[in-house]
Amino acid sequence: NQSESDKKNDSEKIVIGISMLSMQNEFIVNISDEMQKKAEELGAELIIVDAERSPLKQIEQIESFIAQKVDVIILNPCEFEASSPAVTKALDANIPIVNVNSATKVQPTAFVGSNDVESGRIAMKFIAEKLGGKGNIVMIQGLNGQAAQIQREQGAKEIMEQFPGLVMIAQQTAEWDRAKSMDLMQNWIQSYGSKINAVFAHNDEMGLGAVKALQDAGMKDKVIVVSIDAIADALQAVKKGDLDATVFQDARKQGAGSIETAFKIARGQQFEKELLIPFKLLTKGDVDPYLKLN
Amino acid sequence: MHYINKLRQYGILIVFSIICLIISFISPQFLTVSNWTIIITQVSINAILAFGVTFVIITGGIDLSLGSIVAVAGVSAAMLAHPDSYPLLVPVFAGLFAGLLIGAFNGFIITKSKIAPFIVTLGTMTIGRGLALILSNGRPVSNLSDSFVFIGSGKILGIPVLIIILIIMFILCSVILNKTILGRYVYAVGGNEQAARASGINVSQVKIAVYSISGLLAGLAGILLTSRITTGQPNAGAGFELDAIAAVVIGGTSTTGGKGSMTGTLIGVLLIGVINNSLDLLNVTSYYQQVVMGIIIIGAVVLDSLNHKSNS
Amino acid sequence: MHYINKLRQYGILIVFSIICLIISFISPQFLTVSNWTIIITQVSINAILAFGVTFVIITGGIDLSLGSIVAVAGVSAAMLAHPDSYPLLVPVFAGLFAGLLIGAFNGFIITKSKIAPFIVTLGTMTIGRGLALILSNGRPVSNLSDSFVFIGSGKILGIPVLIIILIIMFILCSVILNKTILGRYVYAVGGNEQAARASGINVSQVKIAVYSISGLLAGLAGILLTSRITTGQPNAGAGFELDAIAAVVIGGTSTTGGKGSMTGTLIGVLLIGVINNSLDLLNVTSYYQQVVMGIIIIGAVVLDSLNHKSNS
Amino acid sequence: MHAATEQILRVNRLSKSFFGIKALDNIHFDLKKGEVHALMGENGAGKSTFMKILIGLLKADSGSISFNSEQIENLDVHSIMQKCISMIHQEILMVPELTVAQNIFLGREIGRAYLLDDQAINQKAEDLLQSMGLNIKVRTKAKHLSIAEMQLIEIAKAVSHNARVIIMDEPSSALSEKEVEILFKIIRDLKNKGVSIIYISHKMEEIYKIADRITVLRDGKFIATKNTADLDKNSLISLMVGREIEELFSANSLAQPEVVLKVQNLHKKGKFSDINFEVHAGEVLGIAGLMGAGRTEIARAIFGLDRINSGNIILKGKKLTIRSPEDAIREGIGYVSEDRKTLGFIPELSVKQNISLSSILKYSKAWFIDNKKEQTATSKIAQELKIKASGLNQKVMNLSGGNQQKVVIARVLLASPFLIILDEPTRGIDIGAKHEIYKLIRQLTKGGLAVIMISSELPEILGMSNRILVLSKGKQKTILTQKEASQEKIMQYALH
Ligand SMILES: Nc1ncnc2c1ncn2[C@@H]1O[C@H](COP(=O)(O)OP(=O)(O)OP(=O)(O)O)[C@@H](O)[C@H]1O
Ligand SMILES: Nc1ncnc2c1ncn2[C@@H]1O[C@H](COP(=O)(O)OP(=O)(O)OP(=O)(O)O)[C@@H](O)[C@H]1O
Ligand SMILES: [Mg+2]
Ligand SMILES: [Mg+2]
Repeated sequence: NQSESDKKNDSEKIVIGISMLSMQNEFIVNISDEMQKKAEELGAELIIVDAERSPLKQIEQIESFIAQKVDVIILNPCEFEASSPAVTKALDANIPIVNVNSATKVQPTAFVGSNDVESGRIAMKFIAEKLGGKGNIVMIQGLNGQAAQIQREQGAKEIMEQFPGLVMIAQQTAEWDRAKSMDLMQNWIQSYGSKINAVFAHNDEMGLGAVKALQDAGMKDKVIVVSIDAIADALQAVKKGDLDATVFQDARKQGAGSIETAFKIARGQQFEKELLIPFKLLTKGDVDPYLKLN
Repeated sequence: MHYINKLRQYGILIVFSIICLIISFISPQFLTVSNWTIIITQVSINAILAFGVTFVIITGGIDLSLGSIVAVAGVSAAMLAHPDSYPLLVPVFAGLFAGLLIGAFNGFIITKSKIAPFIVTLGTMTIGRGLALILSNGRPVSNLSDSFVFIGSGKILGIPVLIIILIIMFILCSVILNKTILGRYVYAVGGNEQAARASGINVSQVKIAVYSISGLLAGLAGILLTSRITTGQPNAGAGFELDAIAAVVIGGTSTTGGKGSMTGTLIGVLLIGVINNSLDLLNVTSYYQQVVMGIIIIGAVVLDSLNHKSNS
Repeated sequence: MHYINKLRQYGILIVFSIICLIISFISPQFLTVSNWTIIITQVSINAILAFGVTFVIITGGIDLSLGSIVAVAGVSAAMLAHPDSYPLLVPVFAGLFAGLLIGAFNGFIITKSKIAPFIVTLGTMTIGRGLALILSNGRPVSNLSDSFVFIGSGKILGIPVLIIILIIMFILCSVILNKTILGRYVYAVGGNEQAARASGINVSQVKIAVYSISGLLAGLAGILLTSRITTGQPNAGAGFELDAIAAVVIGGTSTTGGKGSMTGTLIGVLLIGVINNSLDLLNVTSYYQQVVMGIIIIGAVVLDSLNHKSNS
Repeated sequence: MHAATEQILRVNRLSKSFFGIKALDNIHFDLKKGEVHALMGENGAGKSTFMKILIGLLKADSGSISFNSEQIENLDVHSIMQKCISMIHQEILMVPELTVAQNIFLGREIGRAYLLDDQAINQKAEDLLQSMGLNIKVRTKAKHLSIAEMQLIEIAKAVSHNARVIIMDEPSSALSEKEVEILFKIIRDLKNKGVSIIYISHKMEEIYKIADRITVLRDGKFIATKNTADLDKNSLISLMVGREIEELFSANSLAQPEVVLKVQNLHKKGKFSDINFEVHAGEVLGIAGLMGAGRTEIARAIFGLDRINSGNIILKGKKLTIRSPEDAIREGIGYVSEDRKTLGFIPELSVKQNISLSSILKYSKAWFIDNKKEQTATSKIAQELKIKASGLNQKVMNLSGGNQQKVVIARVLLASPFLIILDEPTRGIDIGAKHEIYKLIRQLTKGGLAVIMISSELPEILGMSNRILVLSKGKQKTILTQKEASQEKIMQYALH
C-alpha cells in the first residue's frame, strides 16, 4: 500500500531505521555488523538503535523513525506479541517494515529470519539421538516469558513427546547468563549428580556455563550439552569437544538479507516476502568452516 | 527572597531549558509538535510511576517494587481484557487493585516491622515478578479487546489518551501533595518523623497511604503499558523503578525525605525523555548513548546544585 | 548487658541458622562439604561486592554502579589476559585500577557537588555500562590465559581460590572497619556527619575513600567473575548492585548510615546464597522460586527485627 | 578576680552573611589569657555563627582572627583544634553508635600505624571522666545517654583537647543545678591553668557567677565589651535587648477549683513509680528534680510517646487510655518537648505549616487545606507569641533557637489543649524571649489552661509554679506550694 511517489530513484540515498533487540547480545551484534557491511556495499544510510530488550522502547523507536520519515524500517522484535504495535504503526504510516531474526504477530512487509521453535526441535532431536531416546534431561531456560525462551522450550518439548524415554528432571531459568547457568548447574549436580544425562541450554552462554560446571565436577564426559546460537566461544568449545553441539543461526545471512530486502522494497524492486534462513546443527566434525567466518 | 527561593527550586527547569535549546539547534526535528507528542507519549508511563514514588521518597522511603507491580497489574488486566469477556472497567479495576494491594502490603510491612523500605520493596519486587510469571504461566497474555488497546494508543480530539492521562495524573498528584492534609503530612513525616508523630500525626497511616498510592499508580502504569504493547508481559517493567526514582531525584526531591515537588519530578521525567529522544534523533551509537546519558544526568544535577550555591 | 547486645546484633545469625536447619531436614544434600563449597564459591563475588558497599552504606551513601564496574573491570582485564600477551599481574591490575578509578570518580563528584549518591552512582552505572560495551565492541572478550582462568576456578590445597580470596577480603575489610582510624571515621560520618566535621574529620576524604574501596572491590569482583566464566562480558554484572545492597541490609546495616558490620554482611550474603542453592536443590519451580525468595528475605528481616524488640 | 592581661585571641572586623543576610557585621573581640569571657545576645544575634568561624567550621566573608598574634582565619577545623581552640557546640554533636570513649577521642584516635588502640582510648577516657568527677561508663554507646549526660561528655571532650582557648556555646542548657556546679568547677580549674574560656549562656545567674568580662552582640553587630563587675543585670539586659525589661516573673494566677488532670499510681518499670498528682485549671504545676530523675519520662508517658505499665490518667474526670500523641492531642493534652530538634519541629516546613500541623483538620474542608483559614489562624498566634521570622513562609530550620521554640509552643497551643506540658520550655532561649514565654504562660493560665512545667532552672520553677512536685530517682518526694518552696528545700528533696 505504498504509493509510487514514495519510491526512491537510484540516485537518492536510502535511509533505513533499525531497532535491534539488544546490542549487548553477541549474536544480535553480529547481525547488526552484517547489516552495516551490506549497507556500505549498497550505499544505504542506517540509523541503528538498541531496544534493550524492551518492547515498549521498541515501539517508541519505531514512532521516532516514523517522525523522522525514514524510507524503510527493519525490526528485530523483542517479543512476538508486544512488538506487534510497532509493525502496525509503521504500516499505518505507510513505511515498509522488515522483521529480522524473529517474527511478530502482525505480518510485516517482509520477514527475514528463522523459526525459533525449530531450533529447539533440532537441539532436542540431537540429544534424543545421542541418548538413544532414553535418559534424564535438564533444561536451562532463557529469561522467563521472552519469545525465544518460550519457543525454544516449545520445540524441545515437542520432540520429547515423541520419545517417552526422555525425562525432564529439572528446568530452571538462568536468564541467558553464563555465570547464573554455572551456579544452577552446580546446584543440580549436587542434587541429581550422575542422574543427569543431558543438558539443553536455550543459548550458548548458558550452555558454556553448564559445561564449565560439569568440567569442574569432572562429569563432562558423561553428560551431553547442547545449546543454540553458535557464537564464537561456542564454536571453539564444540571444536574442543567441550560442547557437544550448537545450533547455528546464520547472523550473516539474516543481517545482509534484511538489508537487501529493505533496499529492494525502497527501490520498488521485486522482493521475497518471506526469506527463511534455516538453522543448522553443528557438531565437532563440521565447525571448522564456521570458525573461519568469525 | 521568596521569589528567589521559587526560582532556586526550579533550577533544574533552567538546566532543562538550556539542554532543549542546545538540542534544537543541532536537530531541526526536535522542536516540532509531532516530536514533542512522541516525547510526551514516551515518558507518560515513567512519569506516572515517578509521580507515585515521589510521595514515597518525600516521606524518606523508597519503592523498588514498581517494575514488578507494572508486570503483575499488566498481566492481571490483560487476562480480563480479552474481547467479549468483560466490560472495560473490569480489567482496569483489576490492574489498579493489584497495584494498590501490593503497595498497601509494602506499607503495612514497613510500618509494622520497622524494616528498611529498601529491603521490603526489594522483597516484593522479587515476589511480584514471580506472581506475574505464575499468573501468566510464563507466557505473554495477548488477544486484548479494542477498547482496552485504545487506552494506550487511541486519541481523543487528536490528543493521545496517554498524554491526557498523564496530565490528569500530574494535576491530581500535585493537588494531593500541595493542597491536601495528606500532602502536608507526607512532608512532615519525611522532614522529621518523630516530630510528626509528636504532633499527633498517625505516621503509620501516612506511610501506608504513600506506598498504596505508589502501588496504585504503578498499577495504572501497568495497564497503560499492557495496552500500548497490546499484551500483558510477565517480564515487563524490569528496571522501571530505577528510571522513575532517577527522574524524581533529578527533579530535586531529596532521597532523605522532607523535600520535593511534583513539578520537579515532571521536569526530571521530561529531561530523561528528551535526552533519550534526541540521542536517537542525532543517531548517536547505542553504546555511546549510555555514556552520554549518564554524563548529562550527572551534569544536569551538578549544574543545578551549582545554581543553588551561587544563589546562596 | 554487653553480651545481650552482641547477641542482638547477630540476630540475623540466629534466623540464618534456623533456616539452614530447616533446609537440612528437607534436603539431605544440603549439609555436605561439597555443597557448602559450592555455596561459598557461588556467593564469593556477591560477597566481595557487598563488603565494599558496606563501607559506603555505613557512611549513609549508596553505590549503584557496582554492576557496571564489574563489567568494565572484567572486560578491561580480559582484553589484557589473552595467553602469551602480558604477565598475570597486568590484567589483574588493570581490572582493579578501572574499578578504583570509577569508584574515586563517584566519591569525587559526590563530595564536590553535594549531589545525592543515588543519582551520581546511577549516572556512573549508565556510563560504565556504555564504556564496557565500547571497550569490548559489544562482544564477549574470550580466549583467556590459563593463569588468569586459574583465579576463578583453580584450587590451592584443595580449597577453591575464590574461597581463599573471599576469606582474605572478609578479614581485610573487617579489620579496616573495626580496627583502623578510617573505619572509625566511616561510622562517625554515617552516624552524624556534622559531629564528624566538628571533630576535625575530613569528611570528603572519608567519602572518597569509601567509594574508592567499593569501586576497587567491584573491580576485583569483575576480575573474579571474568575468570570464573572464562570470558569478559560487557553485559555482566547487571543487577549485581541490588543483590549486594540487599545482602548488606539483610545483614543489619542501616541504609541511613552509622550502623552495620562486616559479619552481618557476610551472613546476609550467605543467607541469599543458601536460599538460592536450596531452591535449586529442592527443584522449586522457577516462578515460585522468586516468590519464595522474596518471602524468605522479608521474613528473615522481620524475624530479626522482632527478635530485637523482644530483647529491648 | 584573676588578673588576666595577656591577650591570646584577637578578632577584627569580622563579617559573615547567609543568603545575603548579614549574620555578623564588623565584629571586634579580644580574649585574655586565663579569663572567662561571656558572649551575650538574643537568639539569632550571631553568637554561634561567630564561634563556628573561630573554630574554622564556617568561613568568614571578611575580617581577621589572630591567635597569639598569628593569623588563623584560613585554617581548617582540624588544624585549629590541634593548635589552639576547642569547642562545645550548642547542638549536641555525638555519633550515636559510637561509645562514650570513642566519641571523646573522635578525630584524634590513639593508635599505631592506622590501627586503633581502643584499650588505650577507653583508659584515657575513664581517667578523664574520673578527674572531672563524672560517673558515666565509657563503653556505653552514646545513643543510650540522656541529653544531660551527652552534654557532660561534650564538655569532657572539649576539655580533653588541652586547648588554650575553649569555646562553650550554651554548655549548661541541658544541665540541672548539680551538673552546672561540676561544670563551674571545671571552668575554675581551667582558668587556674591559664586557659581562656568563651562562655555563651542565656542564664543570667551563671554569667554573674563565672564571667570576668562580657561582650554583647545584637543583630550581628558588636555592642560592647565590659567587665562583669561594671555591668549590672538590668544594663546588661538593655544592652542585649535594646530596651528595658520589667520584672521577669509576674504574680501567678490562682488555681481554679476544676481538676483538669489527675494522675494515679503511674508506674513504668525502671523509670518511675507511685506518681500521684492533680493539676487544676489555671495552675502551673512545676516538676523539679535532678537529671535522670524521670521527669521527661512522666511527661512522655502522659502524652502517649511511651507506654506505662500501670496507673490511671484522668483528664477532666474521664479516664483515658492514651496510645499515641494522636490520642493525647485529641483529648486535649499538649506537649512541648525538651528535645525540640527531634520532637519539636519539621525543619523543612515553613513557620505556618509547623504551627498548623497538629490542628490542620480545623483549617481544612474535606481533606483540602483552607489556605486562608490556615494563614489567619497561624499569623494571629505567631503575632501573639512574637515569633520573629522573615515571614510565615520561612522555613523553621532557618530560625534562631528561641523562635523555633516559640513555633513549637504555637503549634501546641493552636490545637486548643486543656493541659500543656512544657519540658524545659526556655532551654537555650534568650532573656527577652524567656520573658515573653513566661508572660505567655501567665496569660494562658488566666484563660483557664492547666500547665505542667518541667525545668532544671530553679528560679524559673520557683517563679512560675503554683505548686512544685519534686522527683528523685523516679519517685515522687513531695509537692510544695509556692510559699513553702525554696531552692534549698527543693534540692534537699531532689538529692534525697
Ligand atoms: N546555616 C545557616 N544558614 C542560614 N542562616 C543561618 C545559618 N546559620 C545561622 N543563620 C542565621 O544567622 C543568624 C545568627 O545565628 P546564630 O545561630 O549565630 O545565633 P545565636 O546568637 O547563636 O542564637 P541562639 O542564642 O539562638 O543560639 C540567625 O539569623 C540565623 O537564622
Ligand atoms: N535513650 C535512652 N536510653 C536509655 N536510657 C535513657 C535514655 N534516655 C534517658 N534514659 C535514662 O532514663 C532516665 C530518666 O530520663 P531523663 O534523663 O529524661 O529524666 P529527666 O528527669 O527528665 O532528666 P532531664 O533533666 O535530663 O530531662 C535516666 O536514668 C536516663 O539515663
Ligand atoms: Mg547559638
Ligand atoms: Mg528531661
